[in-house]
This record gives sequence, C-alpha cells and structure tokens, in this order.
Amino acid sequence: MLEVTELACLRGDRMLFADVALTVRPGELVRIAGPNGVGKTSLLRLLCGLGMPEHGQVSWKGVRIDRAREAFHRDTLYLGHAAALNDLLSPLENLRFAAACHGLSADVGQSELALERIGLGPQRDLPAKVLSQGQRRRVGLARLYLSENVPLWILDEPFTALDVTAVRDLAEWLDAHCARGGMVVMTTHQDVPFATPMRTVDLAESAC
Amino acid sequence: MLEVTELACLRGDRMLFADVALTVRPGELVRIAGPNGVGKTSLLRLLCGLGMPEHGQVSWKGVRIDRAREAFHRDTLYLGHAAALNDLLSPLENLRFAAACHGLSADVGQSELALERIGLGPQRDLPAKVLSQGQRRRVGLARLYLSENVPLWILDEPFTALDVTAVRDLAEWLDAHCARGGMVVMTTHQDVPFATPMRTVDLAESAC
Amino acid sequence: MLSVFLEVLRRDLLLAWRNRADVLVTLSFFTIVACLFPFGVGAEPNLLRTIAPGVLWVAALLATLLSLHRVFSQDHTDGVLEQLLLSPEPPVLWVLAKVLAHWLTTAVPLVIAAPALALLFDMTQSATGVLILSLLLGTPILSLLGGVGAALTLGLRGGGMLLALLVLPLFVPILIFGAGAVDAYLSGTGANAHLMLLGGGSLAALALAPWACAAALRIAVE
Amino acid sequence: MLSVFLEVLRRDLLLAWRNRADVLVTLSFFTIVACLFPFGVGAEPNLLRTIAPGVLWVAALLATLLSLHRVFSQDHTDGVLEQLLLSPEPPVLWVLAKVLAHWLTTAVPLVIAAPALALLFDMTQSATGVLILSLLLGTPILSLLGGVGAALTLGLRGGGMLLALLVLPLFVPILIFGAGAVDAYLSGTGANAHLMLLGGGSLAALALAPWACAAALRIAVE
Amino acid sequence: MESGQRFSLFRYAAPNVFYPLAGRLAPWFAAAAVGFTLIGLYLGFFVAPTDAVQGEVYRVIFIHVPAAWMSMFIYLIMAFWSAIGVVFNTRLSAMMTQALAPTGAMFCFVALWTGALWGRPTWGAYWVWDARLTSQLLLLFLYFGFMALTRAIEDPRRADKAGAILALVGAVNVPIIYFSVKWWNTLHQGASVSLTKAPSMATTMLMAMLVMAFASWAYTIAVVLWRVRSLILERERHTDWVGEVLDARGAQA
Amino acid sequence: MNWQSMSDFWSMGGAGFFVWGSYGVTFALIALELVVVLRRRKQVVHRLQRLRQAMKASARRKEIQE
Ligand code: HEM
Ligand SMILES: Nc1ncnc2c1ncn2[C@@H]1O[C@H](COP(=O)(O)OP(=O)(O)OP(=O)(O)O)[C@@H](O)[C@H]1O
Ligand SMILES: Nc1ncnc2c1ncn2[C@@H]1O[C@H](COP(=O)(O)OP(=O)(O)OP(=O)(O)O)[C@@H](O)[C@H]1O
Ligand SMILES: [Mg+2]
Ligand SMILES: [Mg+2]
Repeated sequence: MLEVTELACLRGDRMLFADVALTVRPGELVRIAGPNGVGKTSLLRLLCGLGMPEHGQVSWKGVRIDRAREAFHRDTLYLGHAAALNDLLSPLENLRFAAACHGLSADVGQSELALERIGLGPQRDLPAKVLSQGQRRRVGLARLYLSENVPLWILDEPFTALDVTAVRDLAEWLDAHCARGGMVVMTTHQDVPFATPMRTVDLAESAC
Repeated sequence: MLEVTELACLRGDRMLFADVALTVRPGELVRIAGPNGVGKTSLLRLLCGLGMPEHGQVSWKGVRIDRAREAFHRDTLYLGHAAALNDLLSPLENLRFAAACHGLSADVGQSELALERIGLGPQRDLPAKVLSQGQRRRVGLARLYLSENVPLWILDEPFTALDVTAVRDLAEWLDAHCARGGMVVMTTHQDVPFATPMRTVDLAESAC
Repeated sequence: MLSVFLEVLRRDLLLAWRNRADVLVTLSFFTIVACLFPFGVGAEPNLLRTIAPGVLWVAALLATLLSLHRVFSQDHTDGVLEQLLLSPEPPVLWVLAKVLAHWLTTAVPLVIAAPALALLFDMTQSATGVLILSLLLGTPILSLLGGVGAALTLGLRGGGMLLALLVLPLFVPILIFGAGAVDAYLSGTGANAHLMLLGGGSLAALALAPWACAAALRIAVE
Repeated sequence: MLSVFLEVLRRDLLLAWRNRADVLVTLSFFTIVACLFPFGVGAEPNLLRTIAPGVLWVAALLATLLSLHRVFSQDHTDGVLEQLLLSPEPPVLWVLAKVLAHWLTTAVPLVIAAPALALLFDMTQSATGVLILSLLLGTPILSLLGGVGAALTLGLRGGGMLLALLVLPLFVPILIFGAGAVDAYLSGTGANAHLMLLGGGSLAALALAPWACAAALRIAVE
Repeated sequence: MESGQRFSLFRYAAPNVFYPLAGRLAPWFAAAAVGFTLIGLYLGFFVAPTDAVQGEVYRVIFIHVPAAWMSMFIYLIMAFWSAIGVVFNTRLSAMMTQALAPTGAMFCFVALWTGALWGRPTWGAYWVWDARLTSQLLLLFLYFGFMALTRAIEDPRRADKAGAILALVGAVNVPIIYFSVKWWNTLHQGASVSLTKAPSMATTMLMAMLVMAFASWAYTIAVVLWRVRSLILERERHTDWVGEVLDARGAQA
Repeated sequence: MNWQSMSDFWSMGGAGFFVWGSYGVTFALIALELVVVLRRRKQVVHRLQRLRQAMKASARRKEIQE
C-alpha cells in the first residue's frame, strides 16, 4: 500500500502543488491528471524516491520510503519520459540489463518473449538508436512483461508514441496487473479505455 | 503543390517503403498513418529534404526540391520529434531565433503573442530546461503561430505530450491554416477531430 | 542574407554569456595545462624558458580542442541544427557565424591570458609580443579546421576523442609555425616569415573550411 | 549483491567492445599529445629525454580526463542512471563496476602503449619500467577521483571543461609523484617512496571515492 | 549519370561494370605480386652484394623504401578519388578511397617499423625526430583518423561522404605538413640526422628495390580490388544486378 | 652467392634481428590483411544472400496475400 500525506513540491521559485494526499491499495489503477506543467511528472518522481519532497512524505507498507529504500525499490517499477535505452545495445540487451539491475530473473527466453509480446520481435537485435520513436518506447515497456511480481508500477505517459494496437494491448496488460492485485499509478493525456475502474486524481485541484 | 513520385526509403538493411506517390494541394490536410516503425518519420524527413531518397523524388511547385533548395525551404516548416530547443534559452528567445533563421519577421510583440496563444505566457522567460514535457513541445509549436504565410507545414506527431485543451486549440489552428489555403502533412497516433476533411495515407500499404 | 549570420552570431554569444563559466573553464584549462609542466619536468628556469613558447602553444591547442565539440553538438542533439539546415539561407553563412563565435569565446580569452603565463615562464616582453601575434594569427585556423572536424564527428559516440584524432595531425603545422615564430624571433632570424605563413593559412582556411563544414553538417543530420 | 556489480561491469565492457574504436582513439590521443611536444619545444634529444616522463604523464592524464565524461554521461542522458539508482542494491557496487570498467578500457591500454612512446623519447629500458609501474599505481586514482568529478558535473553544460577544472588540481599531486618517480630513479634516489605513495593513494581513493560518487549521482538526477 | 553514356571511362566507374572487371583483374595482379616478390627477394638476398658501410643490415631497404613510397602514393590516390567523387558525384570513388586506406596505413606502419629497426644499428636509436620520419608518423595518424571516422559512421552512404571530405581536407594539408616539418627540423637542428646514402647505389641493389616496388604496386592493386568488391556489394545490395550476382553465387555453392 | 651456410644466412652478419624483424612483421601484416579481406568478403556475401532470401520470402508472402 502506497500512502502519500501532505506532499508539497517546489521547483525553482514555484510551489507546484501542496497538500497532496493519496492512498493506493492493491488492485487500484490511479491516474494523475492535470494540464501540462501542473506537476504530474514531478509528483511521480517524488513517489518513487527520485526527488526530495518539500513537505510531507511517502510511505510504502507503512514505512517511509527514505527509511527503507531497498525494500521499496524492490517493489517498484518506474518508467519515466526518458526511455532508459542505450543506443548501442539491442532491445534484448537493454531489456536484460534493466531486469538484472532490478534483481529480476530474466533469462534470454523470458526476455525474448517479453519483446515478442510488446511487438518488437523482428527488431530484437538492431541497435536501439535506429529504432523509431514508438519502438524505443516499447523497449522500456517490455519490462512490464517481466515485472508481474513487482507490485507497484509508476508510469509517466506510457502511451506516448504508441500506435493504436499497442495502446490497446498495453491497457489490457495494466488491467491484468490490477486484476492480480498490483497497483498502477500513471499519467496520460490520452483517453484510454480500461476495464479496471480508474481513479483519477486531478492535480490541478492541489496546484498552488 | 507538393508532389511525390515513386519514393523509396532504405534504412540500414531494410527497405522501409517503396513506390509511395502523393500529391498535396493547397487547402489539404494529409495524415500519414501506419503502425510504429513503418517509416512515417523517415518519409517526412525525405519530404522536407533532410534525407536522400533511395529512389524517386519530391517536387515543390513542379521543381525537384534538391534543385531549388532555398525556395522550397522558404515555403516549408518542419517540426520533428526533437523539440529544437536550447535548454539555456527561454521560450521567447528560442522562438525568436527559430523565426529569424527561417527569415520570418518576428518582433518581440508577435513572438509574445504566439507564446500567449500556445499557452506559454507565464513560462516565457524561464530557461527551457525546467519546462515540462508538454511545455517543451509547445515552444516548438508556437512557431506555427508565426508561420501563417508559410504554405507547407510538415508536422511529426505534433500532439504528443499535449493536454486536451492544447490538442483542441492546435487542431483548430491547423484547420484555419488549411482554410486559408495552406497545406499540412502530419502524423499522429491519436484521434483528433478536425473540421477539414482529412486525407489519410496508410503507409503500411506501401511497406516492403 | 546577413541577418542569419548576425542572428546566429548574436545567439551563440548570448549562450556563451549565459554559460560564461564555460569560457572561464577553457581559460582555466589553458592555465592549468601550462602550469602542469613545471610540475612534470621540474622547475629549472633555463629549461622552462626554452620550452615556454612550445608549452604555451600546446596548451592553447589542447584548450581549443577541448572546446571544439561545443560548436555544433548541443544544436545537434536538441534539433536546432536541423532547423538551421532547413533555413532558406546558404549554410556557409551561419557556419561562419558559429565558428566566429567559437573563436571569439575561446581564442580571444586565451590570447588575453597568455602574457600572464609568459611571465610565469620568464619570457621577455618582446618575445611575449611575438607569441601573442602568433596566437592571434594562428588560432583562427584552429577554429576553422576544428569546426570541420567537429562537424564530421557530430553524433558519433566517442566523438570528442575522434575529433582529436582527426584534427591534431592537421594542427601540427600551426603549432610548428606558432612556436617557431617565437624561437625564430629569439634566435634573431625574425618572425616575419612565420607570422605571414600563419596569416596566409588563416585566410585560406577562411575561404575553404566553411564549405567543408557545411557539407559535413548536411551529412551529419542525414 | 555481486550480481549487479558483475552485470554492470559486463555491460560496460560490452559497450566498450562495441565501441572499440573509442578505446583506440583514446590511445591515439595519448600518442598524439605526447608527439605534439617535440613540435612545440624542438627535437633536441637531450631536452626531449629530460622532459619525457613529465610529458608522458601529462599526456596520460589528459587522455584519462577526456575519457572521463564517458563514465556516466551516456547513462544520464538516456535515463539508465535513474534506473540504476532505483535498483534495490547499494549504489557503491555499480559505481565501482563502472569505474573499474573505465580503468580497464582507458588506463590499461595507455600502460601498454607507454613503452613505445618512451622509445620515441629515447628513454632507457629501466626508466621505462619505473614509468609503467608509476602509471599502473597512479591511474586508478585518476579513474576514481575522475569518476567523482564526472558525477558532480553530470548534466551541466560545459560539463567537460568544468570537470577538467575540478579534477585537474586533484590530479596534480599524482602527476608530481608519477613523473617524480622516474626522475628519482634516474637521479639514483630510488623510486620506492614515490611508488608507495601512489599505491597508498590508490587504496585510499578506492575506499572513499565510490561513496562520494554515489552521493553525487543521486544529486545529479534530482 | 547522363554523361556516363558519353565517356567510355565513366562507364567503368559504374559499379555494376567495375565489379566483374575487378574480379577478373585481381588474380592477375596477385600473381604478379607473388612473382615480383620472389624475384625481388632473390635479387635482394642472393645477388645484391653486402654494403661496404652498413654491412648486411641495409637489406631492410628492399621493403623499407617501397613501403614508404607506397604509403605516400596511396594517400595521393585517395585524395584523387575523393576529388573525383566530389566533382563528378560517382559512387565508386568513395568506395575506392575507403578500400585504399587500410593498405596505405599498413604500408605506412611497415615503413615506420622497418625504419625503426634499421635505425637502431645505424644511428643507435630506434627513433629520431627527423623531418622525414616525423611526417611519416603524422601520415600514419591521418590514415588512422580516416579509418576511425569511416568506421564510426554506420550508414555506409554517410561514411562515404564524410570520408571524402576528410580525405580532401587531409590532402590539402599533407604538403603543408611535409614542408612545415622539414622547416621545423632544420630550424632547430643545425646538423640533422640524414640517411647515409651510398654515392651510387650498386645497380643490383637498385634493381632489387625497384622490383620490390613493383611487387608492392601489384599487391596494392590486387588487395584493393578485392576489398572494393565487398564494398560494392554492400553499397549496391538493393540493386538488381547485385541480386543476380548473389543468385549466381548461391547456385554455384 | 653471399652466404656460406644456412646459419650464416639467418644471422645476417649479426643483424638478423633487425633484418628478419623487418621482413617477418611485414609479411605477417600482409598475410593478416589478406585474411581480413577475404574473410570480410565471405561474410558480406553470406549476409547479403541471407538478406535476399528473407526479402524474396516476404515478397512471395505479399503476392499470396494479394
Ligand atoms: C622510423 C624510421 C624511418 C622512417 C619513418 C623512414 C621513412 C622513409 C621515407 C618516407 C622514405 C621515402 C622518402 C622519399 O622517397 O622521398 C624513406 C626512404 C629511405 N630511407 Fe627511410 N625512414 C626511416 C629510417 C631509415 C633508416 C634508419 C635508414 C638508413 C639508415 C633509412 C634509409 C632510407 C633510404 C636509403 C631511403 C631511400 C631514399 C630515397 O629513395 O631517396 N630510413 N624512408
Ligand atoms: N526552476 C523553476 N522555476 C519555475 N518553474 C519551474 C522551475 N522548474 C520547473 N518549473 C515548472 O514546474 C513544472 C514542472 O512540471 P512537470 O514536468 O512535473 O509537469 P507535468 O505535469 O508532468 O507536465 P506535462 O503534462 O507537460 O508532462 C512546469 O510547469 C515548470 O514550468
Ligand atoms: N539500420 C537499420 N536496420 C534495420 N532497420 C532499420 C534501420 N534503421 C532504421 N530501421 C527501421 O526503420 C524504421 C524507422 O521508422 P520511422 O522512425 O520512420 O518510423 P515511424 O513510422 O515514424 O514510427 P513511430 O510511429 O514509432 O514514430 C524502424 O522500423 C526501424 O526499425
Ligand atoms: Mg510530464
Ligand atoms: Mg516517428
């Protein structure tokens, strides 16, 4: 269970938001909404411990995340704006490295399967730099197919640059994650049809 | 009028597409469609002269674009995946520089107005590196509000990262451009409601 | 026509000003490399005086080299370069503006700092004068040829080092004439021939390098 | 625990292999910088022999310096660094792996190439041996301290130069002891004291630098 | 390519014509290289007499000098092809430039290596900063730079164009480098070390050297033709004629 | 004939190391270059043949679809 209390975020001179409270329980799909620049990305980065909140705190299973960093990171998967791809490595190599860093067991077979499922089978061995925008995005997303056992997924605009079928497949996979008791916190500006009832948190209401 | 005949594109070992023919007439809005990696970005880059086609040619007003580079570039505006922003300059400075390079007259007042219209008024003087994803995108798009007299707009996924209101405003502006006799060639994976009847070219049909 | 030149020059100078730490760092690098030598080779005054022009020229050359990647790389990654290539004006114009901005923000500070360092190595005043003249006439070639190298290696991984490999052999003559000018002056032969060669080289590079550079940039974005 | 270390080391070595041109270019840079000096200071064999250890150390130092930005910058821009920081293992582990990979792919080739260059400067065989020992013991400090500098300047514009400015003062003592070792050996004093200091420095840096580096990286992504 | 029809020379510059031609010529040059080498080595080791001043060591000359010549010629030829490529926009020229570079670098290294081994017994040092030696070293760096650049760019078409620009810029600089180094050295050193040239080389020595030079030429041409054939296939892989070539080879195998 | 015996030939008047070092390295490099060139050619042909087969197969599939 992820709990956020009284969270405030300061960027430069500007207090982006204050007093954000949020609880995410197993099986829930939470969408952080709000216009461009309201602070969605900043919030997600606070949630996964990449930034220090100006005020308030984030706790995971009742423990503040800065007190139990390792346990929290074992339970979290974060995909940000940047694709986290090395341009010289192939999608397969990138994926296996990402998984290994995260302590996920991922042999070649599993990784290939994940790439297959995200639709990158033919591009498996190309250097990442020649991939198209949508294909780059997919390499990052392939990690989701290796992280069934990671409970908390934090996704920043996962649907960007994806084509229509990929959006549908990904939405289904997020639904499946929630169905098996996982949690998803994400942002998106697109209207994506989920089967899971989606809870929307409008950040504009907490904006300063 | 933009005319494309028998265009073929080779990337690495792969022939992406061949035999693409396309004519864009004043007032037309053309959408290049197709799944991720089919070659939309590559096609747009060929259209605006940033790449060399493997076969076939592109002509503008009846002249091959590599024979009349300057005249063609005066009539074209291209916005690619990259935002073309310098991180240290403010949106205003970035916009004015981009306009000046293009030979567009853009005094401070006009540029400020363009930023206002794209919704970046308050961020006008921040360094671009602190902007949010959607705000970065908008700085690039602000050029559209200075380019009413540039007939041909080539836009690669202009709606990426924009919030709902921004998408609507931009669609209206593209409609207005077509209404005044301009041409728009663009790609997008989102469903955007245009007033102009949109012609869709499915690149998947020409894929090799 | 001219407006693109001026606009690009203005922007690059503005960026250099925003980033003035960068200019200072080039200068500091120059100073530090020059000062490393006494540590490396020992502080014997005669030895130091003998190697002074050579060391200062090598230091200037390395400092320029390190700053070369700045000329185009930022614009390349953030997509500004593409937009410049799509500008209706001939590319030579803005290439020249960018190289000029680079020269103004790297070489000129070095030239200004050189007398102080010459003092450290106990060079005479008139020898210092010749050194400065040689730097003024020689550094434009460094910027121009270096610009070609920077354009050729744009976007390649390990670009900085590759750039060094490409341009350093080309810089050797400049180093020889530059450091040679001071030595010739000290030996009484007179530095005129050296300085004229450097000046001629600058003019030749000015006439040819921008074209090569523009061609290389076009290839880089393809 | 160890698996992250090994995985990161493996990946960085694989990347270096993919990019082996990069390693060769570092080497060429080292060679070329060393060869520039004769052009600057003249080809007098005795003079060259005197300044040889200093020149080779300065060249090694500059080559290391130029390759330092490689350690983290790519991972920073493409977002891999964030993912590494989100890994459940302690960051010191993979920081160490990255620095080790850097040392293996830059310093080791330099050490292997040094004898050939020593030949160009006409150094004796035993002096060359001392030079190589000093390089082997000193370069780990360069990689470790340089790693801290690279982490601190990550993502700052003009980072390369700033990095140089930050770490060069720290590198000066290493240069002094490194080049000093050869001089001491040649003067008959024996190089033991110098070499032991370098070795001790390496151990100390090994114990402390990774922590500083990890902390700096955490700040860099914030 | 309209002018391609008019000049018969340009016809051979078309990759599809040049490819089979190169394939037919290369073995002959290879055979010539072997033959010349055997004759040259025989002349050099068994006919040419011992040198009065240097003794047997001088026999290094039979590879040193041809290698030094080749390394310089090859760079000139590369520049020539690049110029052709820039002026006439022929595809073959960039491929020729790239095919030449590794062989040029090889000969350059051989000249340095043999020179160094020769220098040790004659001058007492493997290396001196003589003008000729130094410019040879710089030439090696130019070759390395060219090869590193073309290899660092993956897209062959881009690599070709970038290589052409670099080869031309380098070629403009080669004479400048050569003369500046010469001037530099004579300025600093009153009596520069110079090669002890026998006043009149024994004619058998000269003969052996010339035969070895021919061998180097033949070898270079053969290797470059072989290399350029691979390059042509890679660059033109999407044309019909390469498809036919591949099918024919597939049928053979 | 310059040489009395094989060992005389190999010693090269005391300069064997220098002479044979030169010739040995030169011919080794030449051999290496030949190996690299020929292997490269084999690789290229092999790769292109595989590619062509793949392209033919995909073209056939497309025809069948139409
Ligand atoms: C690393 C050392 C050396 C290098 C890089 C080198 C380089 C060269 C080059 C570039 C040439 C061709 C010059 C021309 O045709 O104008 C050459 C020719 C020659 N070298 Fe060397 N050399 C080296 C050492 C030596 C040594 C030690 C000797 C003999 C003591 C020697 C004897 C010769 C001779 C006799 C020629 C032919 C001269 C001529 O044809 O005019 N070289 N060398
Ligand atoms: N130093 C600063 N000074 C002022 N404002 C800043 C500073 N740094 C960041 N900001 C502002 O903080 C906000 C950052 O928002 P963030 O990236 O979290 O937005 P977002 O909700 O993810 O938007 P998007 O939908 O566009 O991705 C932006 O509005 C930006 O202008
Ligand atoms: N060297 C190469 N070898 C093989 N395939 C390549 C190479 N370079 C590029 N490609 C392929 O070319 C395609 C590039 O497509 P492009 O970027 O034009 O796609 P796109 O239609 O814009 O896709 P997206 O919707 O994801 O932006 C990708 O499928 C990529 O895998
Ligand atoms: Mg965001
Ligand atoms: Mg695209």
